[in-house]
Amino acid sequence: MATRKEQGAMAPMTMIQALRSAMDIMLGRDDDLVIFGQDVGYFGGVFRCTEGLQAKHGRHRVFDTPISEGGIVGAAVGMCAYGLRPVVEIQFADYFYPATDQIVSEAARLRYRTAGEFIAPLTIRMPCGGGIYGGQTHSQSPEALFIHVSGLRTVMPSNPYDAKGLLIASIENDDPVIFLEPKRLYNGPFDGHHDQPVVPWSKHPLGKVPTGYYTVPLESASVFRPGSDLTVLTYGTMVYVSEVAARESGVDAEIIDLRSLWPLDIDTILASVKKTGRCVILHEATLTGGFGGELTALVQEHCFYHLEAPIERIAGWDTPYPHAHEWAYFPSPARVARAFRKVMDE
Amino acid sequence: MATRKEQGAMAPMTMIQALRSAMDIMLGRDDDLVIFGQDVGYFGGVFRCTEGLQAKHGRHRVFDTPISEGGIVGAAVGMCAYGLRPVVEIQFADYFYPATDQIVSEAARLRYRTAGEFIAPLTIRMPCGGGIYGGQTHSQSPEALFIHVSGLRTVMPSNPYDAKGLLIASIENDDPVIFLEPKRLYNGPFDGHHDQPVVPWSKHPLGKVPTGYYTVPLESASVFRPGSDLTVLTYGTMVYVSEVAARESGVDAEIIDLRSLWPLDIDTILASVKKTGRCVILHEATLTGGFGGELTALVQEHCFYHLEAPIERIAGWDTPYPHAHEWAYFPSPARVARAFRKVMDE
Amino acid sequence: AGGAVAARPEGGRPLASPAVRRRAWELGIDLQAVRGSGPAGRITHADLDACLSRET
Amino acid sequence: AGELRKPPLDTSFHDIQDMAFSLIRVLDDDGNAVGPWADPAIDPELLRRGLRAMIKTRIYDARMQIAQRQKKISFYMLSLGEEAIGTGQVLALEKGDMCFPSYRQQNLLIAQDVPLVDMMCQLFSNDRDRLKGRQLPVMYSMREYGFFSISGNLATQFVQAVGWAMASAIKGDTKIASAWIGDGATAAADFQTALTFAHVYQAPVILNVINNQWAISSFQGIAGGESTTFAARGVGSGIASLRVDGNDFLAVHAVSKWAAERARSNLGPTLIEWVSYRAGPHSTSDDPSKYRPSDDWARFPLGDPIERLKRHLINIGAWSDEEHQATQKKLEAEVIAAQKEAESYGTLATGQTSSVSTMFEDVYKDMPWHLRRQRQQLGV
Amino acid sequence: AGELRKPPLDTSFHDIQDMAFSLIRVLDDDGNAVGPWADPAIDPELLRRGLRAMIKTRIYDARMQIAQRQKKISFYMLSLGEEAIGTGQVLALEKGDMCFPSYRQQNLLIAQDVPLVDMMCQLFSNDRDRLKGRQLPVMYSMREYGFFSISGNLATQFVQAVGWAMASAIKGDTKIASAWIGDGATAAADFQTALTFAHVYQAPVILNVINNQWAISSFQGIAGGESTTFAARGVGSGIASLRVDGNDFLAVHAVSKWAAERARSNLGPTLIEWVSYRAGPHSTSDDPSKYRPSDDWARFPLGDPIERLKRHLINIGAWSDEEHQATQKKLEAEVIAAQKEAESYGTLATGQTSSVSTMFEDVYKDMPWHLRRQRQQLGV
Ligand SMILES: Cc1ncc(C[n+]2csc(CCOP(=O)(O)OP(=O)(O)O)c2C)c(N)n1
Ligand SMILES: Cc1ncc(C[n+]2csc(CCOP(=O)(O)OP(=O)(O)O)c2C)c(N)n1
Ligand SMILES: [Mg+2]
Ligand SMILES: [Mg+2]
Ligand SMILES: [Mg+2]
Repeated sequence: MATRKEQGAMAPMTMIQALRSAMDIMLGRDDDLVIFGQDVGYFGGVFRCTEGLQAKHGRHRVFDTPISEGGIVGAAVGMCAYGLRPVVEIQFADYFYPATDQIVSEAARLRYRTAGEFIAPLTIRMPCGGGIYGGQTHSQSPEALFIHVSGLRTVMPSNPYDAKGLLIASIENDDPVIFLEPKRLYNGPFDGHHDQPVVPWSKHPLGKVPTGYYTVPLESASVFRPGSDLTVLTYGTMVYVSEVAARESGVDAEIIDLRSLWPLDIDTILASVKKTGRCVILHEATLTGGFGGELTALVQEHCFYHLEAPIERIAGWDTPYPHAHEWAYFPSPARVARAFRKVMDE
Repeated sequence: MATRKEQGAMAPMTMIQALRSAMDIMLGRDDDLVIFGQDVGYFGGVFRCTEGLQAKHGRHRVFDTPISEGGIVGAAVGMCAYGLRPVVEIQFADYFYPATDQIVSEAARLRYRTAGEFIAPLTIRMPCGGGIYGGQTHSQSPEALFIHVSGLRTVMPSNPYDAKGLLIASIENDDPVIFLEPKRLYNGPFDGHHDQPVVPWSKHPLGKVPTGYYTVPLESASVFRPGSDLTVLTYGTMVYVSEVAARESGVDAEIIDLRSLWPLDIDTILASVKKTGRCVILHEATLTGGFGGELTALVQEHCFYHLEAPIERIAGWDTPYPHAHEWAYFPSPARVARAFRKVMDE
Repeated sequence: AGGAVAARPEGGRPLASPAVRRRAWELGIDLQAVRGSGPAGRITHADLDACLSRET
Repeated sequence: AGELRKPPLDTSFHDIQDMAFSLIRVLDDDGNAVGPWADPAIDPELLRRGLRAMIKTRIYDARMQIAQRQKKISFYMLSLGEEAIGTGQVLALEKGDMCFPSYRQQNLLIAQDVPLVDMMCQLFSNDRDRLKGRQLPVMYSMREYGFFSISGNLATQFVQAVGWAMASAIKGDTKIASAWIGDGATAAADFQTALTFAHVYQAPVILNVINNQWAISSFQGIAGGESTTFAARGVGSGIASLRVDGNDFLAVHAVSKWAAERARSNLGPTLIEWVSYRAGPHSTSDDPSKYRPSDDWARFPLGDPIERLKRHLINIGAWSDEEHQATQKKLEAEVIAAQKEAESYGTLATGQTSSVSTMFEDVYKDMPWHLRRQRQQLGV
Repeated sequence: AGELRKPPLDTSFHDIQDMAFSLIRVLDDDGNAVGPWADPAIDPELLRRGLRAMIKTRIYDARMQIAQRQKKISFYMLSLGEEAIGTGQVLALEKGDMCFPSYRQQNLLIAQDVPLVDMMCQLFSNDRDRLKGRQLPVMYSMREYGFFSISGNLATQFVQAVGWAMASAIKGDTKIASAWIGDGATAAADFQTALTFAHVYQAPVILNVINNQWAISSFQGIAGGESTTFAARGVGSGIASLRVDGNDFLAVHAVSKWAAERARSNLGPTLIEWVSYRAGPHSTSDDPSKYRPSDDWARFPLGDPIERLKRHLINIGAWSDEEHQATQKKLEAEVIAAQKEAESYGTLATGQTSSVSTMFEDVYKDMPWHLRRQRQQLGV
């Protein structure tokens, strides 16, 4: 994907720094790249992901926008029609709703309805997920709503290395990409033990990131933890929650970090479930109608006769994200460990 | 639910007439009911569902709106806060997207975030589904997007009797209801044989509808066709497609018309699958991330050890609704029959 | 048969995980003829093992 | 006609606020061009070209409406009564500029002499439809003619046009965008969003609002045009805005040229409300007799754009009744010939569409496994 | 101050277009009330009440900000510098009217003497929080005080207010709605949608735009306020619109009264741009030193609303420095006492929240099977 030379030296980065580095590099490589969104220009984003980029690349390449998510995506689609490649930020995933029409009816459909005459190679970045006491409107994980829309790609990294590599791959990809950033992972690999000190990325192997250009291909999952007892299909923050649950439950879980949620890497999934015969699906988004349903359907369709136990879904409860009860809502290591044991006991 | 006297005499009705009758009756019974949407007032709606209601009930009860789906739902939420009970029409389900924020962040969340201090008992009617050569933007079935949103109810009738009873129940219900109307069924029970003459509702037993007040309870499915070979979970137009597929395949399918998509009648579903041991899920909406995934997950979770074959999903392909290839896109009786036989052969 | 084994309800279909079903099919065992020792009379891999050792 | 001033190109929206509440006209009741917006140097050949394009559009519309009744196409939308607007503007634009149309701007294409067969193949959803039968008839997309893909969801194109114009400015290009919307759709969110973005970034774009008095069954008042104007919406957003007789080809061309020059000189966006009348049904699915008097168009004070331009051309000696009739005949023959050819490639009724397997293409650039699998399942 | 006319209640938006580009002020630089908007008959007790409410709001804000730093609450938003606006307006409204606030209108509650303990329990997310810990701090909902639930998603409340007002009109009621939004959020779709609906249905609503110069890090120009005003947006939609010094309590009260009377007499909506300054950070998550000079507020020409009203009251002999100090002390004590009581019911840090099982309630009116099942799974 990239030569050793392009990749450059390794450096410790948080996920924020890794994302910034991806955008910085791509601004340098592609004159048609523009970056915009609320507070992303002068200020550098409320999560600081674009800090310094305007100063370095100029106000025509990196700029602030009015508070209109529909306008941000709509203008980006128009820029795509011109030939630019916009990377836009929705300040919180909870605020993408005003852009739904432009995302679903426009960005996702443009290539199809014009038989390729116009395309929409934009990347829409959105911090998602809870665990920061953000309440109902700073905590949502809306990936399922995008996955149901044909024409979109949905991606969610779980660590700085993937974040940078996947963001570069998303930017280079000619399809519209919804790039969801689990904000609870911005500064460290959070495993759900909210009462324990935060581990920074600098202490984690995946916090070492090439300073130059490289990609992590879309539609490729990673086997985050090999195991033989059961397969865990998950992504984002829940990767670390399932890792600690495996440790604490003693269940030898094979944890698959999907990374690209849709289109996804079906082969890695099926190979693992066929090996283990058991499957747990884990996401922070609300259960009903969530991506877990689709994953369950795919696994039972393709691995039916390998299954020794019902596929178990662990997810956020079917309520809005409750501010004070965040830790009862967030799928905890204990809840996940219980699910592992249940699936093993069947 | 309603006395004999309230129900009144039976009369043949199309689904359009049945829906109109429901609104007419509820305008009479509840002074706080208001009905509005694009072209619904003077003209009576592009599908004529509200024809005559403004003349009868007045311009303050039934009126036209600007072309702003967000405004329609937003104003309706405000009216709910005042104490009214709005029934609004989105001209085509494909056009709900500009109202997403008001539906998801407002209508669906209001009761929860205020602990019941404010509620949003509105009903949002939307014609949905294809089969009318409506192309990409007059054919969509977006139910999965609503089902993932906690706080919403999603309902889809398949015949005039249910349409009227469910609409009255939805209006009376204190939760926000997304009421999807399969427009291909407005005038008759279309079974997918588009090259055959259209059967009108007047020739169908479910086209006989009480002229007065009655309800069909939410969260209750109906066993549309009892059978012993396999269970079909479906709704809307696909009820008739699966019926004809059962006839043509010779498979004795038990067809469950879900009617209330979410929250749903889980008991009827599970009882049937436990009886037949096989399950086919059928919807017109695109497959990936569709409601079929959730249904699959529920069935495999609760009926795992009863299942003799993988659950089979038949759905719209994962493309936008293609105008000219409508009949290759629409799940056909032949495709469904093939799925029935496949599941029986496992 | 042991008293600990729950009987399948009269006329009920055999309960088994898909993996057990596949193995039974591969071994040519008719699940209808197997007593399940699992919860609610569910047939387990051990039941298939028992069945096999009885046959051989 | 002729009373209203022609402001300097670098006018501030502030100085022309009154013009949002008046009506720029060039053609007077006798068909003469008067006032500061009249261009004495205008080439009569341009006007003749405009007239021919309008006549051709009307013929095209009429025949396609019949084709729809004959079930050769599934759906159609006429531009009857509004032919001057797109025609006048597109003749004031340059190659490389990009229009973001709504579904009633077929004249943008016809005035550029797009081969009608190409357009019709889209309507017939046949094998030669460049859009592979994927779009409802009239939802053309023709990049090489500066015609962006039409969307069924109203108003989305308006803010996209602004984005395109921002892109042009970002790249230091001089191409401009032209956005199109109806009176009814101005109530949609993306209309106002477009105004906000156009104002904030001073995007080189012409923001066209066609006030043809009607949405579907609802009068422009329901969109907020009763006691104010649509041009006023532009003013409210700090955008220089004009209100113009849309049935006056000369006014359309002159004002479009002014706005295009402003945009091209980086003097910012212009919003133009074109006052016109939707003389036909909303679409072939509509029956206007249910909500308005049938002789409404006949009583519309701004008249018929074709008649008005014809009269003017005759006045200046650049046209005649005979030429009109001959042109009408010739264009009819041209449209009929095109239709015949297009139909030979198939119609909706004959089912000669693009291959079904194309249905799975272009969802993504490269077809992912799940679509390959679905294509296999369909067996195509 | 004092130059601008006071139009008749039944003014058309057209006749006051100029007022969208000027600034209504009542208090002059010396703290005297001048001009047609000054009400000579105003009860000084009302002004004293307003001053006390503003002081109390400022104290409340300061203490809650500290509580956030102490991690007793998770998040807080001050209204520093903007206290006059909600205070002045709510004192011009009547019982039964409904405000649809944004997150920076705590003064609407405090000016009505809502028990502070009630408000604080929401901030502390404790067991007595009426909203059961479900909402982020400051997202109050208090129906009996005419205070609609605050939403995290910007601008949604603006069109809801119009819907509420339409409902009041439909029912023949005389209650009116009051909608609140910031300069930044005017770029959101629901702002303009609200204007369109308010205009089309002539809804009895006051449409308040607080132009406090900043969204988060972006200046009002990014929202489209650079070369025009936010009041002009109302004019563009055919709504009578005024631009007012929001740090002038007397102007706020007078203009609010005028707009409320208009609405109550069914004379239609009024949009008011209140010019003010967000003196504090956007929220406790924000660091304004990153994007603006730290002495910006000190240089803001419209001054501090508390100082200005204080000076006026002293001028008219209805206040004194001593009374000010005593009031400050008394109110501080009151806030401290309330905080003490509220904290005794728990804070975020102590974890005395509502019972976890309430998490599954109120998603629907009656709990469906799937939520009952999830509650069981959680074991609560
Ligand atoms: C978002 C959305 N809502 C509703 C519709 C249905 N619809 C199609 S055209 C139309 C009327 C548009 O009127 P106007 O904007 O005045 O355009 P005109 O047809 O007069 O050219 C409506 C309501 C739609 N296409 N998209
Ligand atoms: C739809 C949406 N987009 C973005 C945000 C994030 N956000 C919260 S407040 C804010 C700035 C609002 O500024 P303004 O409207 O001027 O109000 P102020 O804070 O000045 O009172 C932003 C961008 C949001 N809450 N909702
Ligand atoms: Mg891309
Ligand atoms: Mg119109
Ligand atoms: Mg602000």
